[in-house]
Amino acid sequence: MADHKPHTSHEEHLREQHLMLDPMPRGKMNEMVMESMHTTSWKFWLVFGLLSALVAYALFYKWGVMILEGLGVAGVNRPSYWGIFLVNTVFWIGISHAGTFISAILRVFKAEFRRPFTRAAELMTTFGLIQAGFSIFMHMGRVWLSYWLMPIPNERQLWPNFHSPLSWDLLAITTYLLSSTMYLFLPLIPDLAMARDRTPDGTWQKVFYRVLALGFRGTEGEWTHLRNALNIFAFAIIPVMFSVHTIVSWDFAMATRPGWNSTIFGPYFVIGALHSGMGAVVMVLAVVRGTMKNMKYFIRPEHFEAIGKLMLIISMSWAYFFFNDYIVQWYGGDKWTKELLHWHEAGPMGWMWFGMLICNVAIPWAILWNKKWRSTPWLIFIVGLLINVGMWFERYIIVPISLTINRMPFTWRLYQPGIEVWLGIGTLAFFILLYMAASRLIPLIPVWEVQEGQMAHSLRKYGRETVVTVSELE
Amino acid sequence: MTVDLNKLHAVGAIAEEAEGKWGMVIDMDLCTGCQACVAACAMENNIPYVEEVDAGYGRSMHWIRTERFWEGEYPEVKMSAYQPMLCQQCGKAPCEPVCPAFATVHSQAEQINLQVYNRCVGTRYCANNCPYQVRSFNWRDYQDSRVRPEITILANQFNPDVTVRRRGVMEKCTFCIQRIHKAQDKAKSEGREVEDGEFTTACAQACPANAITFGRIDHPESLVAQLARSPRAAHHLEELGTLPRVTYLKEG
Amino acid sequence: MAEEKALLAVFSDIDPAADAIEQLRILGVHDDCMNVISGIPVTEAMLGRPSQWTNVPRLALGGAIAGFLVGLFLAFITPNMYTIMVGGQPFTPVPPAVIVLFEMTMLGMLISTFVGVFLDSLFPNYRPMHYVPEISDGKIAILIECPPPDAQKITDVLKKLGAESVKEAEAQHL
Amino acid sequence: MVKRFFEWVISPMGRIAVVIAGMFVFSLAAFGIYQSQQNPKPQPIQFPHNLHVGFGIQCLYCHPGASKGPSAGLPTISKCWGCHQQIAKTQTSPKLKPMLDAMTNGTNFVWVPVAKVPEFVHFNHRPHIAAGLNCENCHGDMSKVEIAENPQVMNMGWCLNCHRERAGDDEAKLTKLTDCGTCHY
Repeated sequence: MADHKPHTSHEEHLREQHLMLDPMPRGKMNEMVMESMHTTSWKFWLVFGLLSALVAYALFYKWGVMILEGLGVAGVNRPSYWGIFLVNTVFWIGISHAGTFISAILRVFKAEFRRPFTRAAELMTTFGLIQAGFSIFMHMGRVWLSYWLMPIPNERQLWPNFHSPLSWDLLAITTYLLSSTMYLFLPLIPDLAMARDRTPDGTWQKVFYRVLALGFRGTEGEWTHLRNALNIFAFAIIPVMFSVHTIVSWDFAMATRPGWNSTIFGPYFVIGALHSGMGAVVMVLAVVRGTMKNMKYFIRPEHFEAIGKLMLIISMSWAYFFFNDYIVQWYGGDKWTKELLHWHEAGPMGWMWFGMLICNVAIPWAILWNKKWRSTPWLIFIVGLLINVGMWFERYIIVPISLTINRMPFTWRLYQPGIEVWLGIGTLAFFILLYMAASRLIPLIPVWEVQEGQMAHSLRKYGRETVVTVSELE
Repeated sequence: MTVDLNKLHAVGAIAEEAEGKWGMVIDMDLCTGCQACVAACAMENNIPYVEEVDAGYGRSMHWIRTERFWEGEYPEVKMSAYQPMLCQQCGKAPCEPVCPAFATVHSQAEQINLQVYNRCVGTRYCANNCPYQVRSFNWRDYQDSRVRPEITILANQFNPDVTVRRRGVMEKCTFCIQRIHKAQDKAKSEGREVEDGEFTTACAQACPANAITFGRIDHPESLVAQLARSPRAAHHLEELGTLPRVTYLKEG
Repeated sequence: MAEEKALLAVFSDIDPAADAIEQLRILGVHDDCMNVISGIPVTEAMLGRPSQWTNVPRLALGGAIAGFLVGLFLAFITPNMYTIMVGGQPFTPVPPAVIVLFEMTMLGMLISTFVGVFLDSLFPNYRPMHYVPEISDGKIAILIECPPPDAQKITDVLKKLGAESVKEAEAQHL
Repeated sequence: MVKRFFEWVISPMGRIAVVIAGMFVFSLAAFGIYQSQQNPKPQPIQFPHNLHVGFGIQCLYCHPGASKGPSAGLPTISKCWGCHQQIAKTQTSPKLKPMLDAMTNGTNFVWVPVAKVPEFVHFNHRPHIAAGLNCENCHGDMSKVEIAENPQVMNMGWCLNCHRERAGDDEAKLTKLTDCGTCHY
């Protein structure tokens, strides 16, 4: 764009394709990001209002009803003691994995395409974990006593039972929620300072940014501390992320239920989490690009293309782990497990099992192999949506459908969801609502990271070809 | 520092677990499936009356149930024996370690499984992990007369020795621990040990066919221990290694 | 401090700023009396500045150790405060303890890293500070503390080196 | 220093800190007031325990259940009447008028229990008396209180402390006394 050097058409093409090679004066870029936050149409407020009403009704009102009346208003029953609540918990924790994957793993491996959307992904982590927390608290019979699960000193010397996978889960999810929130906030500080500098005095936004920017100026010391901290976070949060979903899978794998007691569940769940998480990231990016001002500059087809490749790889890994889990259980020949596998495929919910395979494997493989298709935002949005539906089916099959079959045939009974459908919709609405609110309050694009990347990238001629080079800033 | 495993009850407890203290023998040859045990248990232990809709949806809350199975297709149906199913009071219970709040624990004094209602937060993990599916969850406030006015008249028949549970709490068979305590208290006040047959559980007491026998399984001369040594004796899902305290006598 | 005078020189790019730092050093301004303020993390090497000291990694290590100790307490001490038998398992089984130790170590480390940034950068800090908002638009500012007699000389040198503006720094509310 | 502190106080974070500190102090004060203002529960008759114990009446005379079973029991009006009908003051004292009225009308009055355990705790007086405990170990010295109050916070930690102390090094006794099933079922 604002470039004065003469360049060949090949270079121009590269610039057009790559955000990192298309630098813009930094003042202008800041302006664009601020503008994207402040440009809000009536449609936004309409959706915002509708979602608020939905959250108030489906999440808080319905949950209140459930707390007062007991879990009887939900569909959970004798063999399926865990219903959609746990499905949603696993689902939302899965969604939250994308944020860490993108911002930590890609940061560690210096994958440059991550730069414009790390924050969008990190926001998903935090907001997804909040929904997972809601889901797991809804699931509890006496939620007002949930603080007993926390290690709090007490006069009875009764502490949580660390034999229980749920206790590990609680520690892991708390760790993950806290660390991902801190990891979201740290790189946000410079951008909040930028927003503070560009907000006129006397507005409430100024106060908001001033408080949150903590007085950040950008001195050498501040940058050094921040960069060191981000490095530590990027490396340390990866094992935390893996541990979280592995431990969630152990909630199932450590149990005596047929079909659950599987050693492959840990990695299988982690890959599944990344699968749905990447799908969700792509959906969010497509929506942000389509609805927010100036976002077409930041989020380009190259990003969808890069995530599409990752999604394809993850989809293949998921299929591998699924097959691994399936064939071992099937070949093992335990009569209850065989009964369960038959129930999955040929039972009344068999359509869900096949739907899962179509959404998670067939459709991604059919579409994502093509570079042009996976660069098309609306198409990859649909793929991401279907992957999320498929992954939700997967969790539904693992939780309530597998619970139908146990070692006491007398108790077998199909699960029919009740109020938890509303509550699930409520968490989804709350997730979108939080995201919408965040998109108007904090810069969705990590401006300083994009600017840093643009500074580090250059074009260089080698022989007859101009290639992209990246310098090591750190 | 050396850790005395016996002091930590780690080694000693496991060896002891294999034996148990209280035990039950159910003779499937004698069981007629009359459900007297189910009714007696409900009366003794304040088990809520779950309405038709909930019961039909798999939420009946009985601590003991009579399972019945049949073989073959409709007119040529062969009924197999009735199988009363209750908490097996496992020595190594899968339900216990999974509770994050220590609400279901192993009583070291009585060698049975306990459900501590007031500690339960309702994660329902124990019920999921119970291979026998004998735990029942209070889905609603079935016994609160403010919620269900029709229960008010039933409130007078509550057993004062057993807690009345409220919504969101898991519960299960306790081997009538209130009766155990009562008998032990009486024996202690008289300065003696509890005698075999001095008391029994509600289900065993109510069984018209005497199919259920309860007593000290660790006293070799007690009736329940003698029956448990029968060649017909079998344990449910023994392959899981749960060390059940309830012995079934097979047909034959 | 009263006799020191603070100057704020604003540059539009890295190169003149780096030159200016070099010149200032020749003029006898010590590295400790200079500070560079920028909107993106410009490294010390680019500007020819000595590398900055940071306590964040040490604090992270300390937090990890503290977290590990908390984990030890939770996994091995608390079960013995009220011994409850579950499932015939020992009171302090090692494999689950590893999970508790791992999570608490990570939590301690990450919280102390986060707090470390606050401690090291003196956050939050809402006092008036030397700053110009243009920095977030790509300018690079050098903050110089010098004795008042030198101020004019330094200003002239910096102007010559391409500084967009050199003025006495005013502490302002951010 | 003072000026800097003042500047910090008027900054946003400082204001938040002041508000939090204020709320903290306020809640502490409210809690303290609440704790110190709890009056003994009103009884149908303001029964003076110190007076009766002073006459040499044993606890078990009015609460005989304590040595026999779970509940110590609260005396019925006829038990009061057994002694009070022989006391002339019963007819004249305005404080005893409710008893006189109840006796002449054939009604009863209901004492308000002060030392109550929650319904999910099965407390049995008998083993505690049999173990050599005296009433005042838990209920306080009644010869010093006028209207009965619960001197203890009767929570599980308090129960357990005593159980652990009394079990001492006896493993079997400790197992029995700290077993969840001893009180909760």
